[in-house]
Amino acid sequence: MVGPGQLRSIRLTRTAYSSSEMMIVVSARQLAGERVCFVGVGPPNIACNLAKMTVSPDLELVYESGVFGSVPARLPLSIGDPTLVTGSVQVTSMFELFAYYLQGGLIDVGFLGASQIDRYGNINTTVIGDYAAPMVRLPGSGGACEIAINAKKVFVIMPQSKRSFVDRIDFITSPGHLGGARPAEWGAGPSVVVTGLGVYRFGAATGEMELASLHPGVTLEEVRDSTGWELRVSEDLEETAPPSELELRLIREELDPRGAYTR
Amino acid sequence: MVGPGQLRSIRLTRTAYSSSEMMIVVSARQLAGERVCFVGVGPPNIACNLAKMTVSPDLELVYESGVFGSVPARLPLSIGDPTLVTGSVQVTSMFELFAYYLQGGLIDVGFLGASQIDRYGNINTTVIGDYAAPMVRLPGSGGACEIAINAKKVFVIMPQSKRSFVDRIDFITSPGHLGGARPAEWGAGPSVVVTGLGVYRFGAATGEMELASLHPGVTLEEVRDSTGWELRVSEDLEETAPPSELELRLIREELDPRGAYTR
Amino acid sequence: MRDAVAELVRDGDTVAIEGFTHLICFAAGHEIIRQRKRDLTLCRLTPDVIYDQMVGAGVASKLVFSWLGNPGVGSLHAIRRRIERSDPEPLEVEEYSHFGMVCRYVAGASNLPFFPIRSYFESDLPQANPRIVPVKSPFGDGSVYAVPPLHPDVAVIHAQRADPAGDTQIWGLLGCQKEAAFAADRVMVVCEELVDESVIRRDPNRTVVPGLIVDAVVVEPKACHPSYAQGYYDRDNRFYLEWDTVARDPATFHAWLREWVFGLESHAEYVEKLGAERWAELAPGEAWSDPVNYGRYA
Amino acid sequence: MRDAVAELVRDGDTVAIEGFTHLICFAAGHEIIRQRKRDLTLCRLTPDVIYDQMVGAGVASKLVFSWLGNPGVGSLHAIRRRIERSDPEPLEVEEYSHFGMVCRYVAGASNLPFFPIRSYFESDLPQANPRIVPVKSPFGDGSVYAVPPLHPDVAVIHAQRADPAGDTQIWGLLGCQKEAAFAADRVMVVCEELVDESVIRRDPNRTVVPGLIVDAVVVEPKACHPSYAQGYYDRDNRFYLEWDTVARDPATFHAWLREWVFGLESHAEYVEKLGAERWAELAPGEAWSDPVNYGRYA
Repeated sequence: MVGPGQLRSIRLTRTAYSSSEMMIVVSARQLAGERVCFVGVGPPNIACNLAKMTVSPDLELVYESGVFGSVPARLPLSIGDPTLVTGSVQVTSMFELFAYYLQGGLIDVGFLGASQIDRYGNINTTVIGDYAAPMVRLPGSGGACEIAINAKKVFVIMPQSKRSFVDRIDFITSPGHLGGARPAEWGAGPSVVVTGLGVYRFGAATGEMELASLHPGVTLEEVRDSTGWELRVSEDLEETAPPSELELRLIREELDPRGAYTR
Repeated sequence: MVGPGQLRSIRLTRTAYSSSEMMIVVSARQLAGERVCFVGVGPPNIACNLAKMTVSPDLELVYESGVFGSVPARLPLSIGDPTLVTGSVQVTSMFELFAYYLQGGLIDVGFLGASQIDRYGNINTTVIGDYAAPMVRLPGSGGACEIAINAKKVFVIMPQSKRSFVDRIDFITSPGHLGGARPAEWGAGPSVVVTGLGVYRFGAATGEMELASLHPGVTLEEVRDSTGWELRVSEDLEETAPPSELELRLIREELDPRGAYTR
Repeated sequence: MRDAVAELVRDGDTVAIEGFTHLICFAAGHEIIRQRKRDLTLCRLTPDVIYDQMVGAGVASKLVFSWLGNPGVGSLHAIRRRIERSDPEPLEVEEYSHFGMVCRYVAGASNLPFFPIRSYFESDLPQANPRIVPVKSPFGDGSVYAVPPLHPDVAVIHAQRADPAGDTQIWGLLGCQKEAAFAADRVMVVCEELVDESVIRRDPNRTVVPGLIVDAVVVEPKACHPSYAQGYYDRDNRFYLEWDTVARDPATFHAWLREWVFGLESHAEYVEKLGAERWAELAPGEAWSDPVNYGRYA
Repeated sequence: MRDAVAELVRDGDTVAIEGFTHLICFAAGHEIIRQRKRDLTLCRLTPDVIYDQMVGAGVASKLVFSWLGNPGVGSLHAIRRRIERSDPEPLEVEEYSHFGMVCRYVAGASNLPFFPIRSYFESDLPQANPRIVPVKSPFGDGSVYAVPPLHPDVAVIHAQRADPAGDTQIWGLLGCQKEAAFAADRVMVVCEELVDESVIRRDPNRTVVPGLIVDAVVVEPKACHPSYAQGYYDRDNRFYLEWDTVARDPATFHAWLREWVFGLESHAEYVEKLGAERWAELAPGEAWSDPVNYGRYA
């Protein structure tokens, strides 16, 4: 069994899959029908490229480093890998990328990671502990704060545990549904959270996270034990469909053959 | 005789020169010791290029159309002539040109023309008459308003008459020395006005225009008859040195062989 | 061109045909006249001869601009007649400086409510245009001016080349085409050459506008005459000079429109009518850039 | 490099070595360490491994940034030691988001007192950094946030090529090098190749920084390792991975500095020490852009 919140993988049989693979596959499926995605490196990158190969062939990828229309010839190991540039459609300054693409409203989906998230999808990637004297200094916002505000939707991919799904985050780096509502001129905010245990959506009226589906083999109890607040559960709770043979083959043979992000 | 304020030329002998040629030559001489010049097309362009060939070989030209380091292979007939681009050092967007070069403080001298000017060097290029119902609709600011504020110095080249040198201009397009002083964070404002009759400078304390030199053959009376206010005259009033043979040869043979701006 | 204009430009729209001296899409303006669009608000830093033609032809009720003239020649007479004498009808104007207009496009493209700029102090422009207002620095170090965002309904951008998806490359003067395109709701790209996507992808740093924001791509060579396309044809200075005479008299102005716009079906006919000799005069020589290596990272 | 750093970088300066993943001038950072500069304020969107080295080496007292990490790997341990445990001394931090940092450079380059941005709403960043403040739109349509201009004393920009006057061309990721250079008082350009002015002039649209604002040009091939120069060499991902181990322990960190910085006279020695085999692994293939015609207009 893959423990809650852990990205470590385990291979039982030919069709077994790692927690990361599950997260990537689920994220890719959420991209069905989306057009323009602001993408970071790592699992979101693999998810976006998997979506292009499966549910969303017309998906356009915008990299925060200033690249639009990449056709990477290898798995990019950083957000600014040169393989993202060669053969792309446009390379632009970071000012223009953030101002015209992101703040200008062209981004349908932005992916964010999180060290801590609360029930309203507010995200902390700045510090654990007090800002002035942190126990752990995390990377900070990068582009996350502006993605959270300006992308039309936000997808969150993160490991889940009582330390990451918390009642009160230590620092709001990127606002989610605040106390339950967002200003009209912002994007719609977090719409999906994908963890190693399940998939979460947000109540339209409440802005509060609800468990929408459990990954195969995960129990509701495990999820509750890995959540730092009284979790709402959807009335239509489903079981996540496991990765298909095709999805796994594409990840393992094409998108991450060395398993840099998926093992 | 060339009448006051007129750009029409007359050729008497081999060394005779037009009013425009006089204005260009005088403007070029003012550029001695200057480094970076924001230049419009027409007489200022010829003056700048003449200065590069004579008093100011290291002068750098910045064209408002977005070109730095032009080496025009022919006289450009518009500010955006393609001959300004081919072989230049940098072509940049207009945003970056105005923001980084001009507003950023890199421009030592900006050239302005004027339909009306007052004693403080405030300039009108917008309307003659009332703004809402103008007798004559002039071109407007273009880049003049920001040049007037952000260039370190401003040189004005214009024809002189009682209609252009006025006590009160109909519209302030580009601020000069206002009522006599400028905010410290602006450039120093107009420093020289060159007309067909003479050269004017501004009193350091008063910000008011003073006649500094009379072109050859022009009388003080003529100048006063062509000025709409009680003109101050420098105690050191000089006679402008006439164009040299070299200056005229460069203008006529190299810079404007068809006489587009100088006849 | 006909279909693109019919579909993208609607009566009452705010339209920006941008290009600073370079790449001004006259053919799009002519098609708008030919289709007798009405009540347009025309935006441009420099209402060039094309806007004189459009305003004189009656397609516009308002002009948003920063410098009104026939560059290097003088006045735009048809526009002046409407402003000075309401002849044949009034023309509303909204006026900025060049940098003010550029910043309006930047603010529009960036979804900003205003853009700060160090211009306009002690000028009469803010009195003439109440949309130019002071804004205090929140850091307590004085005021600057603010201009509002400009969001054209349609931007028309001409380029040397584009691919079928609308990925567009320009070299030479860039003006504020990128900013205008990103600020607009609908974008029409007109190009000298339609190229394969692989041409664009071999030099992504040269891409000015991505197909993502482009609604129509029209292949229309020589569409900028009498303006120019760097490396393709020269500016036709003779036309600019002659326009001064044509536009001075409403009779010759409308005769010109009848002959060169209404009398023709398309820009291809205009190109043919102008004649091979004129085009030969406007042909530039060659001055090629060097290729650069992007590297193959596989 | 030695002379340029000695002359342009002074103790107490605010220094920006920019480049987003691409064209990060490690060689300049190493020379600053070698010359034992002190009390620097280091600015960068992404304090990469180079700032971990500089901060750990003790040249800096303050960091201005937006994302602190070893991209694609994890943490910057030397910086974290100073922030979390003041080990061996405290490090002041001033923190923005990426777009906030970019806008600070734009404001600095444009001589604006502030830059408006639609970020930071409901985030704790403005509480953590009092220089991020709300600003009301003067058009009455709500508030945005403002960031203050950033004016580095020195900006270090690496480029594929420059001419002796400092006219500089870059392709591939552009980051915010242009903005940082125009915002800075002094600019140091480091390039892979020094080219004749005519190479620059054959493609003026590719020029990012004009010699006008450049104070020193240093020719230093491979100066970006383990970062990369598009078309010249690849990113050395192995180095980034290994750095995680090196930097975790102060002992191995300082041993690395002794071996690779203090133990060497110049970047040329670093290149040699790294070895031909490693460089061969990092050599990219070829992917050339097409030349474009600017036209000869005489």
